[in-house]
Amino acid sequence: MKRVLLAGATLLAAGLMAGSAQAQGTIKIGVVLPYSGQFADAAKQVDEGIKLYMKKHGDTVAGKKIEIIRKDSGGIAPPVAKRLAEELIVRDKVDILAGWLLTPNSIAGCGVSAEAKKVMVIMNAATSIIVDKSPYCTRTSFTLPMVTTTLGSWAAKNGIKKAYTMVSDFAPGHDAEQGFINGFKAGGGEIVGSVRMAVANPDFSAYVQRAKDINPEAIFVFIPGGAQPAALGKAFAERGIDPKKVKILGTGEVTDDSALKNMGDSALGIITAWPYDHNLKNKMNQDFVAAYKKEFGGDNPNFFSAGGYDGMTLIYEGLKKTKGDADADKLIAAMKGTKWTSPRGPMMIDPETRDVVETIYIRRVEKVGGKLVNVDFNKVENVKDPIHEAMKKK
Amino acid sequence: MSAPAHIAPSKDAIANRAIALATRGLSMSFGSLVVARDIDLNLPVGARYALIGPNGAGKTTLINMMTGMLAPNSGQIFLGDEAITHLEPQDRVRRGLARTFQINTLFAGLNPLEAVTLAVIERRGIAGTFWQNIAMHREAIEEAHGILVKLRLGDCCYQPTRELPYGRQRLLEIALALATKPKVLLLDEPAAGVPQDESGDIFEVVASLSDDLTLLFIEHDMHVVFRFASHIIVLVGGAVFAQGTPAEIAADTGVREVYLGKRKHG
Amino acid sequence: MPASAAPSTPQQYLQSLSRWHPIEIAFWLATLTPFLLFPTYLSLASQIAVAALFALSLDLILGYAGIVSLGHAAFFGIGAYTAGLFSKFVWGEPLSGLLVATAMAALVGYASSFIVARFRHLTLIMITLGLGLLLAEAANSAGWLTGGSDGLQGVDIWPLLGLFKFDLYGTTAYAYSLSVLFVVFLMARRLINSPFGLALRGIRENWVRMPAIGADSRSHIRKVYTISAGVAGIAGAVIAQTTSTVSLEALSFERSADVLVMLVLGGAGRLYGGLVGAAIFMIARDQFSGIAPQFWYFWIGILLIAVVMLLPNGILGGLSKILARWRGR
Amino acid sequence: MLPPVLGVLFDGIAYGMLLFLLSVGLSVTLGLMNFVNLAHCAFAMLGGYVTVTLMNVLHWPFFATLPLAFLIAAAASVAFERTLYRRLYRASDLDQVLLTIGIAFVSVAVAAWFFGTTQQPVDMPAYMRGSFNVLGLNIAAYRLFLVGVGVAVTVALIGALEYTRFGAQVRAAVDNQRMASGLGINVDLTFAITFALGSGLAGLGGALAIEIVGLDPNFAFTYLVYVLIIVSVGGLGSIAGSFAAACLIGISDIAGKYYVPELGAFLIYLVMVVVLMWRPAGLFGKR
Repeated sequence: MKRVLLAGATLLAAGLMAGSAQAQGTIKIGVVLPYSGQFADAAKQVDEGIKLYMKKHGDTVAGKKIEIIRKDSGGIAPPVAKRLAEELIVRDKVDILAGWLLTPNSIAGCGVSAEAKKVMVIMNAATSIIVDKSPYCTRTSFTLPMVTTTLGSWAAKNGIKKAYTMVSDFAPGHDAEQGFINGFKAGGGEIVGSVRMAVANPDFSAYVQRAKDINPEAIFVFIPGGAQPAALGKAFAERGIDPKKVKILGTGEVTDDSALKNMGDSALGIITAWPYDHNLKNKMNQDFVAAYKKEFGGDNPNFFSAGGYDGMTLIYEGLKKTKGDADADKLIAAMKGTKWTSPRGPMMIDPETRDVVETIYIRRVEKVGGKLVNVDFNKVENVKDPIHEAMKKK
Repeated sequence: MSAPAHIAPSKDAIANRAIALATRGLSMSFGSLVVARDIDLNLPVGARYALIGPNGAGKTTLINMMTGMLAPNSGQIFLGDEAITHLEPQDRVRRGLARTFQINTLFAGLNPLEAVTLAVIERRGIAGTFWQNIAMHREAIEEAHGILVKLRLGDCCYQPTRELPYGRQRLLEIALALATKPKVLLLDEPAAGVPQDESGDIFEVVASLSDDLTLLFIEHDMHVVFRFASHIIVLVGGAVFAQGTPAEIAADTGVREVYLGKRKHG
Repeated sequence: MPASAAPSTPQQYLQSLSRWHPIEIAFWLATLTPFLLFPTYLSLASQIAVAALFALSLDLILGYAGIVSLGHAAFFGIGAYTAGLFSKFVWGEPLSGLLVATAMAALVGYASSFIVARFRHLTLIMITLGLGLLLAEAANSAGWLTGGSDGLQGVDIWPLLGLFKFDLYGTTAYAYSLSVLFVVFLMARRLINSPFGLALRGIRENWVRMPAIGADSRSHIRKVYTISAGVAGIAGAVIAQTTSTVSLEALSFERSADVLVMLVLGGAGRLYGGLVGAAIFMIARDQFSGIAPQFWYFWIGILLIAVVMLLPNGILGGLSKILARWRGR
Repeated sequence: MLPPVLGVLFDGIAYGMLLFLLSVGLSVTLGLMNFVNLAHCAFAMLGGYVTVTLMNVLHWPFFATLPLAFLIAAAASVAFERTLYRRLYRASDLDQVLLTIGIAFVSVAVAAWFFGTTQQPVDMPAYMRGSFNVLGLNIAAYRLFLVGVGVAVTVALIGALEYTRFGAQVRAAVDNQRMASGLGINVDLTFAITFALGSGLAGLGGALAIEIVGLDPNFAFTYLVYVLIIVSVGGLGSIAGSFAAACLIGISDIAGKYYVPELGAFLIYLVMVVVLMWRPAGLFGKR
């Protein structure tokens, strides 16, 4: 046992030395993501967004060298995420915390950000309340209610009167459901039924059959990305629910590239709201997509990559304003109100809430050049998080 | 075969002694195989009974029923005056009915001192004590050690059970049962598998047990049976075929024909 | 070992079995070294201590009574949620929260022990697994209480003893978890060397013989299961208090499986098995994932395979066998 | 018109068959050989990747890949059996758990290394994607196919293990190795073949499962719990038991989600716990 401890000790000591050898002109960014486990793929894409930005814009900003230190939180594990954040600060002496894919981990990270006074940039986690947990926390992804409330009011405005909702039975699902219902009802729509589906759920046939029995005009769905969207899409096709007749509304995970590949033509006609797609027709995005594909072996970037890319944009822009000073109070002040143009369009950090303000696109799955793509046909600009907006009014 | 046994129990021998263990109409079958047929037995206090019979006669099954490891289909079991038919095995042990096993059923990773101490503390009702070191319970430990010394296991009582010679393990079987302070002890072939020259040692130990202890043992070696038993019960096909003193059994032609004549067991 | 001790009476012999070995003292002294040598690793050390505590609780039932559970996270989670909710709704004083959490986990452990004591082998494993998963699903459904999958919000832990804040460096956290671990370890050690501990070893060594010596194994199992659940609850409460976070992950199957792996890795049925296993597993994981965040699974897998092949019965089991052989030569 | 409950039954059985095909191999290795193989789903994952690779790289049709998914998983398992597993046949369950969890960990990392962490696409033939209408019931083509394969595998396995010489040899070798080798049975070979059979079936199950549940490196762990549920509820070593358990679990899961979605997540575990408390050895278990 002793020997093992000693061996461990030498290893650890080596790590310590590396940590303390810090150059003066360096700004360290600690990235916490679930690089292994169930969410590994998403983490990889956020990480690629970060890498691509640094490749394009270099690793120095405002005279400081940017160094990234990556930590694996391995799935939903707030104690681990919190410990990693603490270690990044006390051992690696990072100046900024970034990454953050999962809500519970992000909330744990916020505790560290607030206590250590370090800016924390959320590049994906989409629960509204996270940014309230630390005065130094900001976000470059989106919030679920931004997307689903927008979709709900769009649906009500565009002739859909009655809708059925299907969401995964966990907190993000509940947020998505509530957001959609709020937007839809505010526009005069009526909810004819709702179901919350088990989170660990390989087979959707029973839920889809239930929806089909009600035969609604439209079905709103929210499920986590990964294996489930394809399974759900197939279940729709199998049950003979044709998106061209019954409108299927969802968030972007449902028609993510890998999901579309698995669903095949059965996905045609699904309508989703989302802040980003590789198919967006602006010059900046086309360059971004081309560079991404070149760099990472042919796959298209998605909203994870965009979150990572824009997170780095925000950090660079903030540091430019503070002239390389990463002091949390100065940096977060500089980030507030920052506007920039991203592959997904114009972006801003709301000076009041530190949350992101952006365009939400309404897209439909269509076949373009033999491939299934999300074609945007409508958009709502300057969308703010509706939960924070409601809180402001109170 | 519900006919009365060939020889009635010699009533005068047991009439004036209390009954330690009795069964009434004990019957059991596995499907169509009848393993116990209407067994009535009376074991007087302090008796030394041998239970004999050909393989498959239901001897071990009878012990299993008496100790509660098998449930009879019908019939009753009495320990002294108390009906114990529906008690859990451990509750029968606590009332004074102990057994040993034909195939060693020991605590391989414990040493004899630990194993016998375990049985002693269970009997004393202190086995649930988790806040005191076991060494605090000196009386229990010395009692266990005393049993081991008595059974000639004193010199190997710190050696893990799995490393003990086979004959010693058979003695440990008995030591574990004795540690429960039984009134009635059922020994299932105590010398099974022990070379013949050593099996005498085991029965010497058995014979030296207190006179108050009622014994029932299964044994195939007729020399041993006739030497140590005060009474013999012959079980055939799950039923009591005969019972009586060794002399009576030896003289019985029925037993000779059915059992002794046909099978000589070594 | 027994022969070399040459005790004069059986009582002294049994006493000698529970004597402190110099290696044990060295082990506990070594647990203090992070304070001096690795001050930036205290958060990790604290979480190792919690994992060790959890593994110790599993060892009580698995290693000493032979009850394999794949749902032990249920009690870890109950401890964590109770401690978190206590801090949210009553007050944030950690020691009282720890006691309440322990009692709650032990209470649920006692209730479920009536089911657990009836089964053995695969059936038992699957029933513990099933009960654990049911509880995890229930916690997800009861979002009004638990915060669902976002985790419990509003956990607020006061400074320890009113003096020591749970800080970024993890100094207080490690001091707290290590003290709790040590106290619980002392109690577990006493339990193992008690009459009850002997009865548990009896159950592990021979389930069939126990009733024949008058032992009611089921009541022993109910008791140890309750104790083990309480200890798991302590572990859960400590992680909740030291990190101020509680989430569904505390109840997850992964946590149950991880603790089993840690215990078996270290060596089940040995007091230090869970401690050593937890330390090696967590340090290895931390180091491997530092090298390759995406592929540390590979190296952990290789580590497990190598240990099974080279050191059967866990690291401690294998080492003691090798040591015995080496001494015998 | 048939009542919708029949549709629920059909979907339940089809889902059950998916679980059955994933788990029947474990029933063989755990039930017959008493080997706790928690890497079972790693072999299923291997089968899945074989199918995906053959389809996407070499453009094989889906059905042609299935035999290879079986064979390659079986072959790989023999390599493991010869080098690692066989040394632990007599070790404790816990050591077997540690070894096989280790192998599963390694398999996850290796799969992520070679295939990346993304979901693997499969392009099913169009006629497998749709469904047809039987008297008002919606019967999905692929599900019907799954039921067919499930029944065929059950019949073939029961036939092979209970009515052939090989089956008798397996049982003899498991009951008493020494006696079996005394009778001239090659115990080593029998074990290797049994193991290959179990893992091959896992590979086949993995390949068939992709269309419904998808495939990523985490597959080796994601379905482990389901597989253990089927095997324990069915009873160790009983093929018919696994089949019955899979139907029971599948139907109760689908029916639960359809009729009482609030209980959707609980039902599978609830059914397992209740069945095991009622019959601790499982539906068809002997011990």
